Amino acid sequence: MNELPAGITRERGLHLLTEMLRIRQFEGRCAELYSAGRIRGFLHLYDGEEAVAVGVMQVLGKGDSIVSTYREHGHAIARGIAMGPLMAELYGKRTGCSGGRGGSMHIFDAATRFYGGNAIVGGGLPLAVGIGLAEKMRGGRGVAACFFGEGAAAEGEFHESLNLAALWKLPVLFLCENNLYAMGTALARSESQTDIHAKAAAYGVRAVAVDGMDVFAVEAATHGAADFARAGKGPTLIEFRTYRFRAHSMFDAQLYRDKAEVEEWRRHGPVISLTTRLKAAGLMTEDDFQRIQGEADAEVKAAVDFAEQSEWEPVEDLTRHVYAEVSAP
Amino acid sequence: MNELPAGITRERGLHLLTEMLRIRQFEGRCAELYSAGRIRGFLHLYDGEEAVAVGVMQVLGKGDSIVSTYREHGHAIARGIAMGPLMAELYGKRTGCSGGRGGSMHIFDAATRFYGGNAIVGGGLPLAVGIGLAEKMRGGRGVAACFFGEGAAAEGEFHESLNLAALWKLPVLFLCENNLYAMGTALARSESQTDIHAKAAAYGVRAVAVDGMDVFAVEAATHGAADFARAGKGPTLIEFRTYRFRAHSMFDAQLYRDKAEVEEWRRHGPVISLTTRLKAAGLMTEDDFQRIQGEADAEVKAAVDFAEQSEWEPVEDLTRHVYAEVSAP
Amino acid sequence: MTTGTGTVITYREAMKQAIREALASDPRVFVMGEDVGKYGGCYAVTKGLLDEFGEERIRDTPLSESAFVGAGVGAAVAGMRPIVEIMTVNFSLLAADQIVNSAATLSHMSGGQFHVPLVIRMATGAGRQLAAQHSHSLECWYAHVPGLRVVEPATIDDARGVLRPALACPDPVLIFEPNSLYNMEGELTGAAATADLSTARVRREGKDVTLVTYGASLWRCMAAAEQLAAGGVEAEVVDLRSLRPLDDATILASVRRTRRVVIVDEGWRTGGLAAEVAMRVVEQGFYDLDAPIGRVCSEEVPIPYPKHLEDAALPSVERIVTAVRRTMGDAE
Amino acid sequence: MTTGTGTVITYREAMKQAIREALASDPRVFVMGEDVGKYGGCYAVTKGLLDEFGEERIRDTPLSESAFVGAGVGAAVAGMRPIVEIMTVNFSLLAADQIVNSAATLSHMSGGQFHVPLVIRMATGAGRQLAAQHSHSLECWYAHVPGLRVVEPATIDDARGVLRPALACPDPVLIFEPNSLYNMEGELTGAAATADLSTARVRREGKDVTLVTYGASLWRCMAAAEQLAAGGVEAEVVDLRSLRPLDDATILASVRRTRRVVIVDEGWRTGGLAAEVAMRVVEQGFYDLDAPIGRVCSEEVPIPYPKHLEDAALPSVERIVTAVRRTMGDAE
Ligand SMILES: Cc1ncc(C[n+]2csc(CCOP(=O)(O)OP(=O)(O)O)c2C)c(N)n1
Ligand SMILES: Cc1ncc(C[n+]2csc(CCOP(=O)(O)OP(=O)(O)O)c2C)c(N)n1
Ligand SMILES: [Mg+2]
Ligand SMILES: [Mg+2]
Repeated sequence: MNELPAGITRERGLHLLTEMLRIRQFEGRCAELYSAGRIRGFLHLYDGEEAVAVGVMQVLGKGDSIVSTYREHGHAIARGIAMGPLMAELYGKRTGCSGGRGGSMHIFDAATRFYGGNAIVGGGLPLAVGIGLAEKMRGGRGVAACFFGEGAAAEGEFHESLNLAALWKLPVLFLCENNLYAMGTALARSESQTDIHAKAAAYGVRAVAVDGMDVFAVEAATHGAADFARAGKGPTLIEFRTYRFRAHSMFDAQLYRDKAEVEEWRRHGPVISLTTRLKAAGLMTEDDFQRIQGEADAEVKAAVDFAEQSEWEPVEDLTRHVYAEVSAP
Repeated sequence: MNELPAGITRERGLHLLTEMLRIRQFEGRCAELYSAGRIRGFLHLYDGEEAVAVGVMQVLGKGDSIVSTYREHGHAIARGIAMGPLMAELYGKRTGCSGGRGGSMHIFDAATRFYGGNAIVGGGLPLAVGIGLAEKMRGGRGVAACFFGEGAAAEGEFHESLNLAALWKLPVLFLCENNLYAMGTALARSESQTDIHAKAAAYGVRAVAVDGMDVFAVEAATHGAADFARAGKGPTLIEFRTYRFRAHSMFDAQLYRDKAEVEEWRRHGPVISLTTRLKAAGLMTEDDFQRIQGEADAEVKAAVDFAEQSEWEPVEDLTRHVYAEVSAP
Repeated sequence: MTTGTGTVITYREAMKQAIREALASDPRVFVMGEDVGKYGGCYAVTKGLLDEFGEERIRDTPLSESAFVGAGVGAAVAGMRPIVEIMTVNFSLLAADQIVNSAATLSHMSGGQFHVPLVIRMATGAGRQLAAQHSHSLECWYAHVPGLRVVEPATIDDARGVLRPALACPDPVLIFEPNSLYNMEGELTGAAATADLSTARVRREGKDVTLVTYGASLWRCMAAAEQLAAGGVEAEVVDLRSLRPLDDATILASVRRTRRVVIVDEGWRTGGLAAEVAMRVVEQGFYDLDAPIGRVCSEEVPIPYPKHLEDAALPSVERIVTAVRRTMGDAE
Repeated sequence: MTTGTGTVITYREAMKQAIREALASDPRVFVMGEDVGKYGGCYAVTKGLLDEFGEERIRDTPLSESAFVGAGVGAAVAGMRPIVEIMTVNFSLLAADQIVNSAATLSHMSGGQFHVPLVIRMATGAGRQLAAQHSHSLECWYAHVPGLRVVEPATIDDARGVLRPALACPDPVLIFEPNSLYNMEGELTGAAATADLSTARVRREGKDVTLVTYGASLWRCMAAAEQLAAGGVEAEVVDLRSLRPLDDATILASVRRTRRVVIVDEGWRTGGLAAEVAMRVVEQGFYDLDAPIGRVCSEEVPIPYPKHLEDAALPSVERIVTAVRRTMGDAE
């Protein structure tokens, strides 16, 4: 177990735990709602990886942009998308943050520069490069943070995107959530070089590997990458070593890994680890924990109520938003 | 100027020079025939890179396979495709080695396992992986040799193919002809990491960089790679450092490079270099050179005559070969 | 184990039996794709095959559609018989270059010296609320391309039968499997043995109107035909099965009998397969038609997530019935 | 410098003027693609622009179609106005995923929060003996996809005019440029100012038959119309210009006048755009037709290299004339 970094206050510690618990409780409820048939389609849970989303988002400001994947509830919540519209999106209601059109895999939010929710593995990387390019051409200080799994690193777009971002020194953070599996394919079955961050050398890209279960380590690494990018020095590839505790999606029987392996990882999970450390440091009591969890549950409950009570989009609107309803922005 | 390697005989030296001159003379004539309108479409010449094709082919045997690009006349000639059918293909005659259907960019020859001529940059790499896979699954000793330019190394298929070949330890030789330009784009304008062979580390692939102007160095490196592959140890990436003396294609005004740069490279060209070394070592006289060149010219002339005299395919055959005319091979 | 005629099995199981049979009977056959092994296939079609045939023949690939499809092309050209699985047609876009520029052209560009006896299987279609990036029906893209053969089994027998001729064929064959049919159960009738790569089948006879369709829409058409029959309209239902080549003869023979035709196609309307089928009817049977040709396709929208909108976007029994009634001249 | 009305320029120059104007008038516009800078563009459209606008705005990319097209999507969503050049439609297959799964869906998936004001230019078509991998006309693929707009300028005015509305449009616009037209010369008439993204144009009036076409085939149709006129048949020629959306009104208005239609399309026949245009005529004008609809398309073969075979594969003036004569009821 890592020590708490020096200088962590109670307030800071509780804030980080709160953010992680909000994600954890939200998704726990999602799994139930899926079984109950309120949420449909594909649902990919983030359980176990919360420290990554929360640690990264501490660093990103209003002017920064996020490109995510189909496993993006954690990113969305940590970024500040309200749970109500998020849950409504998972229901497919018109009050959803994507107007209900996208569902779980396609969370979008213009206000927080959350550019989706992409269900094509690797598909978001070029997008992030383009957002970084726009930022750089306009002389802004924003960075484009792009989440993807270690499975995506095998796709050609990973290669092409890192090269382009490095060549043009774009402010892009390539944030690889290495949870060791791409659906049922273990890393060593899909990569001849399993050290993902080592691949950055092929592009002269700055790279680090970080314990993705340690929210402080995540935050520190992201800080370094963001500073580097904002200084005009180009992209960083961060490999977050993490693990997904649940199935890939709701259809996965998990034939490809042992229960014992999952249990072992759970013991080092981000929530447990932070809780234990905060308590050990005397910064948090069990009461605090219960209160935070209770508040998160209440927030989730309100979100579910909001989603339940929201209206469906009328069928007459079916072909809306295929083309823009505004003139050129 | 490199020394001749120890043990090179006159016979061996003249053979290698002959092979290079056959390519050189063939293509010189192609350029003329293009201006005369006998060859049409795109024509990409190999002038300056002959040592690569010739050196590599010394190592490959009957059971090995070749996958090439649109700049493949050199590979085809060095592999042993007869000049007559090759020239007829460039004319588009039915006697061409691809039946006239393909032209300069699509040379195919089943007899020598020459799997094309591919005009999609990077498109041949997955093909070679598949050929290597077939070889391995059948327990054969053949290797799949895949030529491509340094420009192709930026494509996603390079990344995906090297990973797959390494993961499955396939007998594939990834032969990168780094001639410093992809059309008009200089290497440093397209790659953040300009050391192509260094990219192999991202896949744990064995890699070497070699002077592509030195036919002996080419041969030695290929030997090493082929032995490695035949021993079941997997692929090698060889970066051949070379240069194209002529324009990218017949439409290129070469605005992107200095004449002086070209002249400088020409002084170290593969033909001059070998000629000088053979003469210096007393293995060849100017008479020998003239004779070899004369014989190559005669072979080219015969090929042109063959092409000129060959028939066009009748228009009624237009839709042939879209689907196989045989049952399952 | 192969199941005999008369057994009731799922579409998934039918497909799996066919793959298993191919693996058992030809050492050149192997399966390659994402999660086909350890995971058992994203739609569980290949479940159990890794244990049965081992890692050499059931190959899990990295996420790299272009490379493993291209590797399939290479292995096929070099004499193997790969069955490549692309999880869904949506991801085939990442391999479109290899399919169109390599698989479809190698035979022609080489003047017939080389062939590409490759089978590519992929799931297709919407209906499971998977939203805009997971619900495409892009069969028409590939059916447009000379050099490819495209089939879409819609019945248990065809799912069981089509792999054999596909593997025997020296050309690249794309097999589209409607993901909404995997759980469908049905009886093996023995017709599997006659599955081929180029003919359509009349699935229901009728004298008043022809419904031409394929894939999951076959069952919508069958249901619509039942409804119509209750109202006195007898619809003939033609299942294309082969999308390239199209079996003009079977289509035209039916249209000549019924003189009216409605085409039902889950692809988007504009530039989809329905238009091609219609044009062939116009070219070859214009004077046999008593009414304009109708088509029922997906609405021109990336498929939305919510069920009511997804349903509204896809061809439904109701829309088919309405289109037939219009063609029959009923007031709406 | 912008050239005024009445000047004779090439199609290439018209396109370049439009790009230059866009760069000069909007700082958000930039050009990105392979060899657009130092080399001057594979078809020399962007020649000189690097010197004029510098490296920031004329960006040479590595060979990586998926990444730079996707980067174009990202930059557009983030507020820039990228003009991405894919050398030719053949290579667009490597970027098909980004075009179809990202560019075309982002607006819809985000419920209209985001837009993709991206312009993608690419050369298209055959006729230069570039063989099977460099001669595709795959406009129909993209014209099938909701969320995209597709245009193909065939005249000097349209080449000069279409970029402005394309850049002003909040949706992704694909501009197809027939590579066989780059050297075509013609006069700027001022009609460039009225180019838009959705209307067709009647390029020649005639009362006997309508030829519907687009791109390089326009000029084949114009030549065919001249030949037909000599034989007393007056063909009306409709240039689609916009392939998505299709301008049904203009097509149907012409067909209602002439009552006969032949569609000429350089794409392969099966499942091409011609079928879609035909189907719309059937749906909206069936009772106005006096004869079956004809179509003249490319033969179903990857384009072969030799000139006589390439010519035979493409729609020719002769084949158009023959098709019209057949439609007019002449014995062949
Ligand atoms: C291009 C593409 N291929 C396949 C899929 C199906 N698929 C969805 S998620 C996934 C695994 C991705 O693994 P990874 O990148 O490690 O992310 P994780 O799910 O572990 O977060 C696969 C194969 C897809 N969505 N897109
Ligand atoms: C996918 C693709 N993109 C672009 C092109 C156009 N093109 C043909 S050759 C070439 C340059 C390739 O450079 P390199 O790989 O270095 O090979 P070289 O020509 O130098 O031998 C380009 C851009 C193509 N044929 N295919
Ligand atoms: Mg993963
Ligand atoms: Mg090069």
